[in-house]
Amino acid sequence: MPEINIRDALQMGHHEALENDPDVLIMGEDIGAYGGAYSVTAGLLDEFGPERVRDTPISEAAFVGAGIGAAVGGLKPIVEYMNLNFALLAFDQMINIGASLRYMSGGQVSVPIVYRAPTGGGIQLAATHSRSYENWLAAIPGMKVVAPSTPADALGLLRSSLLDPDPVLMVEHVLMYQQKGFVPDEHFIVPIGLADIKRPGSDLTIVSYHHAMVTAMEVADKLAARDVSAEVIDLRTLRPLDMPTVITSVKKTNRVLLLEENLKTGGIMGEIAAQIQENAFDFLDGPVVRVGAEDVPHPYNRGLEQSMIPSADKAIAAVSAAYGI
Amino acid sequence: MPEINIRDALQMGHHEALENDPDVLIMGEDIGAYGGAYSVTAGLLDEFGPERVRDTPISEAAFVGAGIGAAVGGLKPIVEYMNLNFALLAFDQMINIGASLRYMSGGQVSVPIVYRAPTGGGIQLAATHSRSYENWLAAIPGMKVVAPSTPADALGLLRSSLLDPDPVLMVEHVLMYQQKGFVPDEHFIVPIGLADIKRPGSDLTIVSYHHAMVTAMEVADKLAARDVSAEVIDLRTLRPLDMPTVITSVKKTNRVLLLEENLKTGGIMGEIAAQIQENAFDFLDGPVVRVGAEDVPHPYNRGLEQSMIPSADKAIAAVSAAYGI
Amino acid sequence: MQAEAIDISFKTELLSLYQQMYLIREFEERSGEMYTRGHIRGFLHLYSGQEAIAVGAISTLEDRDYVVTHYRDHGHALARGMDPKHAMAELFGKATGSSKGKGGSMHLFQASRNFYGGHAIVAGHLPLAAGLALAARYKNTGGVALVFLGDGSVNEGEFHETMNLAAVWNLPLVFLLENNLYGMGTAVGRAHARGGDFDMAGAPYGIACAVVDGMDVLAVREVARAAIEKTRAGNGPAYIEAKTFRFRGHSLADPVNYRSHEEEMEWRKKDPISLLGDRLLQQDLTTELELLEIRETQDDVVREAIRFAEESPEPTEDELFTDIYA
Amino acid sequence: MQAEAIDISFKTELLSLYQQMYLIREFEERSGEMYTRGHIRGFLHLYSGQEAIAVGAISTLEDRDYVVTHYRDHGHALARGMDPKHAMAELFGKATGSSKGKGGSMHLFQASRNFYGGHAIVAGHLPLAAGLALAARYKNTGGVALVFLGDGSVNEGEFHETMNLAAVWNLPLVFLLENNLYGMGTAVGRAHARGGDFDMAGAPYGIACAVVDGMDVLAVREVARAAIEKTRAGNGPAYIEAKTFRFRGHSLADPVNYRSHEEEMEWRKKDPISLLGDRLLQQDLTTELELLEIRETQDDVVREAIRFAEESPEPTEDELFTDIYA
Ligand SMILES: Cc1ncc(C[n+]2csc(CCOP(=O)(O)OP(=O)(O)O)c2C)c(N)n1
Ligand SMILES: Cc1ncc(C[n+]2csc(CCOP(=O)(O)OP(=O)(O)O)c2C)c(N)n1
Ligand SMILES: [Mg+2]
Ligand SMILES: [Mg+2]
Repeated sequence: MPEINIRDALQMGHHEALENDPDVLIMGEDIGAYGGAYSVTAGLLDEFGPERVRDTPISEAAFVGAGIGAAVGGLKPIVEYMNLNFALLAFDQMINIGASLRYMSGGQVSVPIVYRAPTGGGIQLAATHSRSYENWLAAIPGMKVVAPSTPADALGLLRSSLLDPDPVLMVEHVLMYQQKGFVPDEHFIVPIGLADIKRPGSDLTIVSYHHAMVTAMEVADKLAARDVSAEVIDLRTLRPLDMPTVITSVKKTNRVLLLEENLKTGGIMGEIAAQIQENAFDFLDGPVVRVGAEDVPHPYNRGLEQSMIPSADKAIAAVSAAYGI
Repeated sequence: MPEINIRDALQMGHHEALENDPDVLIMGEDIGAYGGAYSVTAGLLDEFGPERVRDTPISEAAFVGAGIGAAVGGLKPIVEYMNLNFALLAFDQMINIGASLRYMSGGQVSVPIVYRAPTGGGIQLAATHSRSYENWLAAIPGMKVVAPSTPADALGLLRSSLLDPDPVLMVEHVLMYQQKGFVPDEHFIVPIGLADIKRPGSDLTIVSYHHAMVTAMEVADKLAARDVSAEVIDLRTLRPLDMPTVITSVKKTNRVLLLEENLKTGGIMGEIAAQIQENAFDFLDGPVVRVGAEDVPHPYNRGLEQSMIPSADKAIAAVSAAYGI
Repeated sequence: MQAEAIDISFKTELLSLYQQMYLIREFEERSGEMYTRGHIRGFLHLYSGQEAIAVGAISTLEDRDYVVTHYRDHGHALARGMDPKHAMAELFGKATGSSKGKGGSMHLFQASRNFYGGHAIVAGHLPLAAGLALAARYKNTGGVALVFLGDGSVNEGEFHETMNLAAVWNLPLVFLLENNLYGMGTAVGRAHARGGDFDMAGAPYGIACAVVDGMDVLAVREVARAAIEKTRAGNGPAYIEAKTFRFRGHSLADPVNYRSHEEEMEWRKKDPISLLGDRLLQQDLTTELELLEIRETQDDVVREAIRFAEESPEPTEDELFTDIYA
Repeated sequence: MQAEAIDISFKTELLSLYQQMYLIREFEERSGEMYTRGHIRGFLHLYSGQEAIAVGAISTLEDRDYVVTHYRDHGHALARGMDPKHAMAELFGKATGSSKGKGGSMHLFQASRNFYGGHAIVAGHLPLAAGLALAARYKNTGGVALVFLGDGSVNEGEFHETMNLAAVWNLPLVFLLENNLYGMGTAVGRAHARGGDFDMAGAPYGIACAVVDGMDVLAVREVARAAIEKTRAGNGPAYIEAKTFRFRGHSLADPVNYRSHEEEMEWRKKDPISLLGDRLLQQDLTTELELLEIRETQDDVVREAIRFAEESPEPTEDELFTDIYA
């Protein structure tokens, strides 16, 4: 297969799912006639019809909850949010119903649903449309959360999500749909819960995910120019976290940079920093370095927004300050 | 003043606010005729009437948003949730409107609202009613979050919240309304953003808040019996965090236990652990120890729920394992 | 012969309604005692007074149909056939409970009976029911979903969103509103725009309302049967408002200071169980003795359920960590 | 003399409506260009075609009244008196913008004109408007709140909750639904139960609906005036549905594949600006020349606004951290 982008990979994953499993259906705002706000579902309505590709009213709580109910009733729904920021309106559904039914029913009820949502800042949508909430949902027992940064991971994780008997949220960064990459021709999956060492190295471990992976790779490139060899780990899954891969790397490199685009305070990297120092304290040459977005609402202005989102240079400065490299 | 409990302190704070400021009004489900699910507002409807003590329909998004609008319009609303878990239904209002209007309007709009919410597990309400979300809201720029553990702090923080020109959320642990303590006779406030050293010590810093403070004190007592002197810091405010007080203590004791009742993974103590090791790495004798609830939905069964919530013994075991004390 | 046979089966049916309602009442009242004694904790919401609704409506369902309800759920669970032992054990938080003691009173489930909760967030369960209805239609099972809700839920946005979605998607879903005149301590008229008249609640979605006396199990059954037939036939969602009253407080923690003793007494006169009993007696379909026997049998059933719950083991500690993922 | 005076003030008023509508149209169309050229980014939703609604309704308000709207907000902001320079500068993200460049197109505010947004979460702004109405009533200012919403918002729960709350609390709040037949790419009939007929949306709350031709600024003004008078007099919330059409795509990112060219052309014929212009000409209240002058003046105003925006400075970097707390 030639290089394709993340949107194409996701579109392919949806197409194949609809084709292979009659119980798969897709629901969301403007996913049908409009083709999806980011065109992930383009063309599917025409091919599979309105029973399986369902445009919904602008009623997040209702259609997300209906997706959960459909999953309980034996279907395999993929529910697309137009933006993860709108998921706030259905948090109660996702948390108190979707993620809790199995436990509260003593194991009787399965909720095999896949939620998908574009998210992230960087395209000047301002405070109401740019936040990252994936770490909140990753804090909920009963949820799984995946966040691919390449087309192959997107397709492989979508396939795994569709096979999963529990609710899985896939977050897709709005800046990454055009991100290209190779996707194997033969069938493959990417297991949920497995991080990926996207670049091996020995002097510094960089842990990141999603669009921040682009910055992480840039950091690694720039550090390489200074003869610092960085290992870059793409978490890919935020729940369950693959801490063994992270800890193994940290024990090797003794230094670590955690990089995310979510606001630094309260982001997922605080949790990961805590776990790293819990499990590898004696291996650390200095404090775990965290770099995230500035703790402000996303501003509309481009310059301001860009200075809010972490840059490679800011990350490198933080690493240098902590480890003198 | 004799010892009073937290409920009484809060009731007093509401009463005084209604009396002193005609722009104060209280809104929430069953706060009037019923007197509030935890009786905080008992008696106020009779004294101040239905314009100022407003029972609302069960419409969290609408009455929270209306509270925000009333604040924008120059009033000083106190909005009570019957339970913080129901706030999920109004997260969009709190985050995208309440906490964001000032920024998105370039400073033109103030939202001087106080939200209050009972929260926490321990009374067998199961998964849908027992979770702690205060750390999520504490991750939102534009929000302030306070969490008193004594009657004096409850009254003092309520007064500060009412003086604050920005949205403040006060969380009240359901197990603490009967908690007694002395409240000064003379007028006082407790500033938002100031932690309190509830017990001085030299060998270990314990950082906690809310109902976990009860456990923290028990830990300190038990450690004292082993000749370990623990300093217990009550955060009192979750945003803005008073890290200087925490760091100063850690630099003195070189050991730290972070104790919360929220689920450990994704709780606020991960953030605090990250900040401690960022700012006091070289002072630490070992890893920052975090103890929180087990990462499961709250079970109904009492024994299971009790074994989920962190106990003093579990915390002591974790401290011993990390520091050999 | 034919006529006689029908009469007998009709009589059996009516007595079965009586029996179910009485079972629920006894279950509830004894649960209340168990709460007072500390065997049951958390929140306990009793269904006493509203029995005719769950029993009348659920009696018209088929096995393939789905039932979803709110936290005042014991009546619906029992009417749907949950073993009172498993229900009571759940209230006690025991390993033998319907949810192994993990859900408690507000979260009863029995997947094998297509009974999907027991939901404690007001109105949060409505979309779930719509999804089940969607599954039934998508899979062409011929099944429908019946969802119970309180008058308070109507004021939540999900009610509105779900009604609209069900109408747009033409789902086989019946909304059964149990208007017991109070949402916790708030009289319906103080929380709802039209003074607690909910008959127009479906108007924006073109969903007509059938108002029914919720104390009359036969009336409820009639109306529910019509609604279910209509929706099963593919005519989209239906909506019923049953007027009723909860005899007890909102939960066992409620001192019930917000309504008058007189109002309670007025409604007690309309007790759905005596109402049906009296009617059966008047029509000579039963005898005092037969009714007494039914009641005594159900007393035994509940006594047995309590004994079962008491004697059942607590869940083992490892249960804390099971049932989170498959 | 008296009659003449009235005529003149009436004429002035009508021409002012024309001028405002034209200003908005020109502002929108030039904004679209600025977006294409990359001066404006993020999402840009144009109001072209719907001008009669904002202009007609807001023209009936007093200073003490509140206005709240959704993300398609330029028209409302301008009609409420926001300086086009500050509006355009905000679209450009400049320091001189109404929100210092922090809010952008979807989040316009002008507190000094009681214009409280500009809100980008569909229906999220409705409770805010109810709260402002509450403040007005509580403080006895005699003010009302006017809230604009799209047809899509009706399907969100907040619409329902806010209508009910406003009715229960008898708030001076006017809901003005701009039914432009599409919510993004979804035709109203596909998202709404009664095929996009919203006249019953207030029925559950006892709120009647006044349906009005949203392309006719005078009709809108008439209906809005009546609604505002009613609600100002203490009769509780009012609700208007204005039928309209957006001439452009949902946002500048929308290829508009979901509706036909014919439909667009049909609606273009009802352009609210030409409609009013033609009527004024027919009634000899103006001349082609006078209208042309108005248009040219407004062209200048917009040109000037663009120049102002272009020449304005970017916000300084410290602005990232201001305006989060007081
Ligand atoms: C979203 C939400 N808000 C508030 C509550 C607290 N609460 C539980 S039951 C209840 C009253 C509901 O009344 P109604 O719907 O009439 O049902 P009833 O109890 O009368 O059967 C309230 C306010 C809740 N569980 N969920
Ligand atoms: C809660 C929420 N869901 C979805 C969106 C994405 N979205 C923005 S505008 C829009 C369509 C709204 O249509 P309508 O209310 O008819 O207003 P119009 O754009 O036609 O003026 C959608 C789906 C959003 N902003 N907020
Ligand atoms: Mg009720
Ligand atoms: Mg529209």
